Amino acid sequence: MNTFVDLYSTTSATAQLRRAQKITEEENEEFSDGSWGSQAGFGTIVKGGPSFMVPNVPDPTSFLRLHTDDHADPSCRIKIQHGTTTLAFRFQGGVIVAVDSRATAGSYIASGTVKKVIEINPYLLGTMAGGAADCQYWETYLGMHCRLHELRNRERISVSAASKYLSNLVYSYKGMGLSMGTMICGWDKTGPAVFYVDSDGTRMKGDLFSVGSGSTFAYGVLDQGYRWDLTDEEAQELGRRSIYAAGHRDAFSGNTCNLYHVKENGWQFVGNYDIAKMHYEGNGTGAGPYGYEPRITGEN
Amino acid sequence: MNSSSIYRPAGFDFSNEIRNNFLHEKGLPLPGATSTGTTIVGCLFKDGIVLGADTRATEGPIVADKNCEKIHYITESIRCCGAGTAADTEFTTALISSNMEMHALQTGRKPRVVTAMTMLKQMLHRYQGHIGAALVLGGVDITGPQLFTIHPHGSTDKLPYVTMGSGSLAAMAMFESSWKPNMEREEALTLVKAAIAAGIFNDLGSGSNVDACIITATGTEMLRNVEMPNQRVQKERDYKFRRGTTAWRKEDIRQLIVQEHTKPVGGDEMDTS
Amino acid sequence: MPGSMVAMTQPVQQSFNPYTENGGTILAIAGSDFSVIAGDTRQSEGYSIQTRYAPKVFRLTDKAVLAVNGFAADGNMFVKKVKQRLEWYRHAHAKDMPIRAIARLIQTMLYARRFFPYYVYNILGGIEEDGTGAVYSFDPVGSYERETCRAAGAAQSLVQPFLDNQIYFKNQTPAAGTQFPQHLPLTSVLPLVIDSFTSATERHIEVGDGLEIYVVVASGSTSLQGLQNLRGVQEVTGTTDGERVFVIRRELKKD
Amino acid sequence: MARRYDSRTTIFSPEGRLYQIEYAMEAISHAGTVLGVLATDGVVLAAEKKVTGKLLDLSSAKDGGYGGSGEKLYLLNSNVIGGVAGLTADANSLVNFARSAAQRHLLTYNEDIPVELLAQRLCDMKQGYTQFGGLRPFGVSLLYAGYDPHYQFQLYHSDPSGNYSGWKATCIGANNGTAQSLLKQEYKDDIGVKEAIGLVLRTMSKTMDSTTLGSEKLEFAVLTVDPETNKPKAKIYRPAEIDALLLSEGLTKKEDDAEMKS
Amino acid sequence: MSIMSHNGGSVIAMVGKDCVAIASDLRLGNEAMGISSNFQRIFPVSDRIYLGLPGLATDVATLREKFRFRVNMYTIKEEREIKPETFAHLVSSTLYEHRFGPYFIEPVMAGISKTPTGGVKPFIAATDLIGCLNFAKDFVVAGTASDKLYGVAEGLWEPDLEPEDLFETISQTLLNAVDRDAFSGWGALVHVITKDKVITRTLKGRMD
Amino acid sequence: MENSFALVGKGYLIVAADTTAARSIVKMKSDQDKIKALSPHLLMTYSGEPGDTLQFAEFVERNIRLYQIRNLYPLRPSAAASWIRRSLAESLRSRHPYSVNLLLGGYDIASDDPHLYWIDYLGTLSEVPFAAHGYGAYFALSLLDRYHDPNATLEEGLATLKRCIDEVSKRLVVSPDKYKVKVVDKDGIRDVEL
Repeated sequence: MNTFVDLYSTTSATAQLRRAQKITEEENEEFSDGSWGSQAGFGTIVKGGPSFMVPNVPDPTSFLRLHTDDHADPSCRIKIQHGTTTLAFRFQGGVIVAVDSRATAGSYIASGTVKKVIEINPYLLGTMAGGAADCQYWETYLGMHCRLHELRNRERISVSAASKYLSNLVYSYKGMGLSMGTMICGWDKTGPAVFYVDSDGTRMKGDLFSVGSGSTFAYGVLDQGYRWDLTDEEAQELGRRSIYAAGHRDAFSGNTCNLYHVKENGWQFVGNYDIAKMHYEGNGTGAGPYGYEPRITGEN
Repeated sequence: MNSSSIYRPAGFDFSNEIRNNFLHEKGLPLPGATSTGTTIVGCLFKDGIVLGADTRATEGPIVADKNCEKIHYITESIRCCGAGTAADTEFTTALISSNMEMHALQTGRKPRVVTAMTMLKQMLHRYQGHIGAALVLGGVDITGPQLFTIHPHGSTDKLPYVTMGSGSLAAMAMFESSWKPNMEREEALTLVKAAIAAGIFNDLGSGSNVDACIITATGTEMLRNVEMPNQRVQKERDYKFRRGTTAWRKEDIRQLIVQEHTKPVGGDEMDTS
Repeated sequence: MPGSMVAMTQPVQQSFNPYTENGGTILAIAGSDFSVIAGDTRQSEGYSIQTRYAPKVFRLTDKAVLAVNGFAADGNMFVKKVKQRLEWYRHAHAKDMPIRAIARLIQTMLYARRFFPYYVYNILGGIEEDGTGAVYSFDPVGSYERETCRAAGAAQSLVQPFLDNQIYFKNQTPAAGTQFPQHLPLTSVLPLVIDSFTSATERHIEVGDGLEIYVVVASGSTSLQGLQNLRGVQEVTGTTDGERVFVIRRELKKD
Repeated sequence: MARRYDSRTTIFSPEGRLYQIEYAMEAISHAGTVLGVLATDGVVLAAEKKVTGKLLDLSSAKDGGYGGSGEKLYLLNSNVIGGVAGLTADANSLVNFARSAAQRHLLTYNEDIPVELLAQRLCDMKQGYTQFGGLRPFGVSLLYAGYDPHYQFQLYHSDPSGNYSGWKATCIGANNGTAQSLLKQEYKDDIGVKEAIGLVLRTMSKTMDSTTLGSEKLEFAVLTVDPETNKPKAKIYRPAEIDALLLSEGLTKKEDDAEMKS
Repeated sequence: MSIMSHNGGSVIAMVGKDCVAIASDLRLGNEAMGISSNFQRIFPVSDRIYLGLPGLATDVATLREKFRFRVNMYTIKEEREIKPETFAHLVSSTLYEHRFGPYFIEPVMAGISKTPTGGVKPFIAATDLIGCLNFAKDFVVAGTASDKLYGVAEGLWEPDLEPEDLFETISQTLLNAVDRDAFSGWGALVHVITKDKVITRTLKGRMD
Repeated sequence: MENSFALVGKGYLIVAADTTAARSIVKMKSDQDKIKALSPHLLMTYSGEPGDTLQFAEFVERNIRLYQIRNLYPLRPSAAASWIRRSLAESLRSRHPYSVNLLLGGYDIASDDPHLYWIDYLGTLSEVPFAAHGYGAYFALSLLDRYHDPNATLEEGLATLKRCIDEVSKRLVVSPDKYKVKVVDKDGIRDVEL
């Protein structure tokens, strides 16, 4: 009876997963040829996509939620790291991408050195908010496909197409518990572009986005300073300062800011800035500290 | 202002309970208290009673106190080991100790162990297990050596050898294999020490040192830290910092020795910082 | 109607719980040309000790050591599978998989179980192809990062801030005109590792019994000196040329 | 005739007087003098002790407590010093009440009680004892020397009826008439603490029954504001400090007294 | 999210040679959002006793006022300063009164008392939220970063530290522990209490 | 979605609150004044559970007024804040706790400076240079960290406030459109149009 219902139900989670896996095509993890470590470089790609093992329970999604969701139940065992501030905006000089570097599990700061900008290829950047593994894995996977696109079509993939590909990938797992909120940033024939993609399936083109628990704080500073005709320095400063603002006020964001600038000839890593240092000393150009108290007391 | 006076009536104050339930309904889980995972034991021997306890207090998986005292004073010849919620064992035994003293003064006699046992079980029963104290009560009175266990709901047992707490099974294994009637004092002490050690090493909720207490008709001997099998080894290096390592922004030094000695009272004394 | 049929035929499963927590703690520290990977050997469940000696740190190759912590059954299975994949790689390529490749392999293996995760926290330590010490840390579903030092497991929150202070010199101002070293020598790292574990044993009930410290040293490293004379050291290198792996065993408190 | 209206405080006499209160005030006028002077930067209080005797054990007052001998001058709160004249036992009760009232204010408002409010609290209570049946009025007058941010330094006086009033300089207890007229002559509006101390001591020396002025007869206190913390600083002098002060003011006791003591 | 971490905050106290130190962070949060970076949670009880109150901020204020009231009443009635040991029991019994509706505070106290011989005796203690006293000889901790503090303090603490060395040790312990805790931080304050003075320093900590 | 902001400047204090009275999905009123003048130099914004807000604000207003009548001078801002905090903390222990968030700002005549207190429904009190309640706080606090200056003139202070209001209008899903703004300084309280 069970299987009968599953077979014809359009909403059961297993059925959904089955459909998702049809897109990427099923493959036995253990004994695929790719597992031997050599498939002339093709690995799992030849077969279309990765596969996932699913627990043999009626509702794998709630199973997963039961064991991994630390918002509902702080005592659950598998703590998936949350909390972040990421932002990206377009301006006349390209795209600025700025992120913090904190990962928290409950109240514990699991890491202060997370790379939340994923360098998909020399022309594309993806940011990381939500499940760290989801972003890392799928954006790496996206990078692979961007390269395949280049090889097949003899031209770079557009930001729009790359983001659409990612969106389709994660949308096929909708409701399964993936958690991802990312900005795909790059420069293509149309100029600088920023796309917001998340695990709900949303995909939006825009000028300015911020994602993560600290995004509201970042918006507060970002909106006030944003103009299309910012100079490169002003834009970088704005990105840095917005991440600082979020790192300061939001408990789940902080540690350092990683700043990238996407220009016509690809992205460029601008620098890594300690938020504590920015609080007391600012950006180091003598423009004054970012922190409220050091700023008003003139203390260094 | 009643609630603020230092001379308020005795007993529990439930004023926060409504508030805490309100907060709980808002979805905030309420925190736990320090508990003593604990191994506590008591055993009868020829001349009296030996009580034993480990000295670890835990808050979840963290050791909150490495050398706490779990053998509480009731009267000179009655002592009580406590397991469970640490504050409850502490305050329950203190209250009964005080009542026993009053009882002794009123009757003019040395109080009996059963009296303490009855007081404890009545009190714990009244609170229906909400006072989380699991106790081993032992002592010597006019009727001879007496040994009881009292459970959090108020039930009691009278046995020649008893164990309680998370390490009770480990400790009981020692008693079951080695206890015999009419042991000598040293024999009994060794057995109690072995039972506590079994709890310390095999139960994660128990640890550190062994406390023991020997009560006979002639007197009570409290053997605090009679065995210390878990002293920390010497660290590999020292961790003293160079002075000036920590950066600070402001300093304020309050001299306590001043020429004119004024003692501000009342006032906003706690405000200075 | 199909809904009600499901309800009838399908008993509501309250919770299928194939996981448990087995305590213990692991840590790894990378030096300039060595890497130290350590774990205690206690395996517990609730308040009982299942065994006083259950290794959590495993030699994968001569340049890679993997420490696993969390649910012991998952951990053991996972290590077995990683070793299998490395073996296959050796057969196909006639060489050991480089550590950065092992790291990516572990990611994909963990992520393949995204919807039925291994409840394991992995730390991979070893020597990179360029001869530098490396530490990779993973979450249960495969996000990973290369770091200099990392603690995981039951006492991670006790040990990690201590290492932040002693390895990264966090919150310390150097004396005027001096600088803190980028990498500590092995002789400084080992005492820190031992003290981390004795401290964690003092305050965390699930840590104790024994300590296993694996040291992976790049070929020709000066760190080798002094290592051989250490108490309780044993060499477990598999090949004769290249990196060397040592294990140091110490006792921890057993209460 | 008057007798019929004496026994109950709540009953007026045909002349419209409350005899018990008047008797209470009479009792106070025999008590040791308490004198207070308000200066621009502080308030000074001094009091005459009546009870002296070689056998009285004052050892606890020497270095315990808040200074002084704990007989006439009390710290009511960190910003108020009280001086009492009248029945010591009644005074103790009032002092306790004042201290509790001040602490209650601190608890509720997280600030030191304003001086006038403290005087009011006490007067509310004192008045109650003049109206309700079966009660006897407190046989105590008080001087309150205090500081609060509303009116800075203040000096109040309250009597058994529950009246209170603010003063620049005043005196209660024995010889208060003499003292008040002396103060009236010598008080200047811009007087500083230094001068006020001199004025208080001089006035005391003239009004006190005994010819000598020394720590065994005198209690002394000054309330100022600490320039550093900007918080009120109440200082009740210890016996040795009083003697030192008298010496520096040139008002010390005669040589032969000192010799006798040594 | 536990109610104990609603506002965040941590306190630690350590014993040195003839001195004690007590330190806390300065963050007041509303869950993840920081509200104030100057929230005092350590209060002087007398010249030589300091009390730290980590936990729910409303109870910090309520208990602070309550303890100030009770200590002042004690001082007035007894005409002497309260001893650290006595104060610890005052704290303990006040909290236990609320056994079945506790204040969400885990107090930490530090002080020194004079011995009859004229020497000084360092004293530290902590209680859980229902008043179970813990008289440690080395250090006590409480708050959202308590497990981190336990780990670092266990590693760094050494016996018989002079006041200036104790300052370094307690500061390093606190700063590194709160840097790994999302709900503590935003600056820190240290009091070192010695025989003749109290040194209070505001640390330059991370502000994120 | 109620929002309130306040900031301290040189010798003045600005308080702003939205003017929407909402019930379920309906906007009942759009010119509700949610700032109470408690004394000649004391302002309080209140937001939270409808009903509780007004009841509590009036309770506070009457009690502060009573104190002033009894003692001739009004409570200082710090004392008023402590009293209000205590009232909230005690109400939390009753069967029907007030669920009200407050910003209390006043000009202290005795010490000649403005003070601002952030108070939440639990009875948490903190003195701050600027504050906000409601979802708007998530945007405004970082903005104020960046732009607030305690030595700014009133005009500059109002400009900073305007930035907050604009930002919240821009980003918050359901954002109020109108705000009541009041200023208190040594001369007392007055309304200001932005």
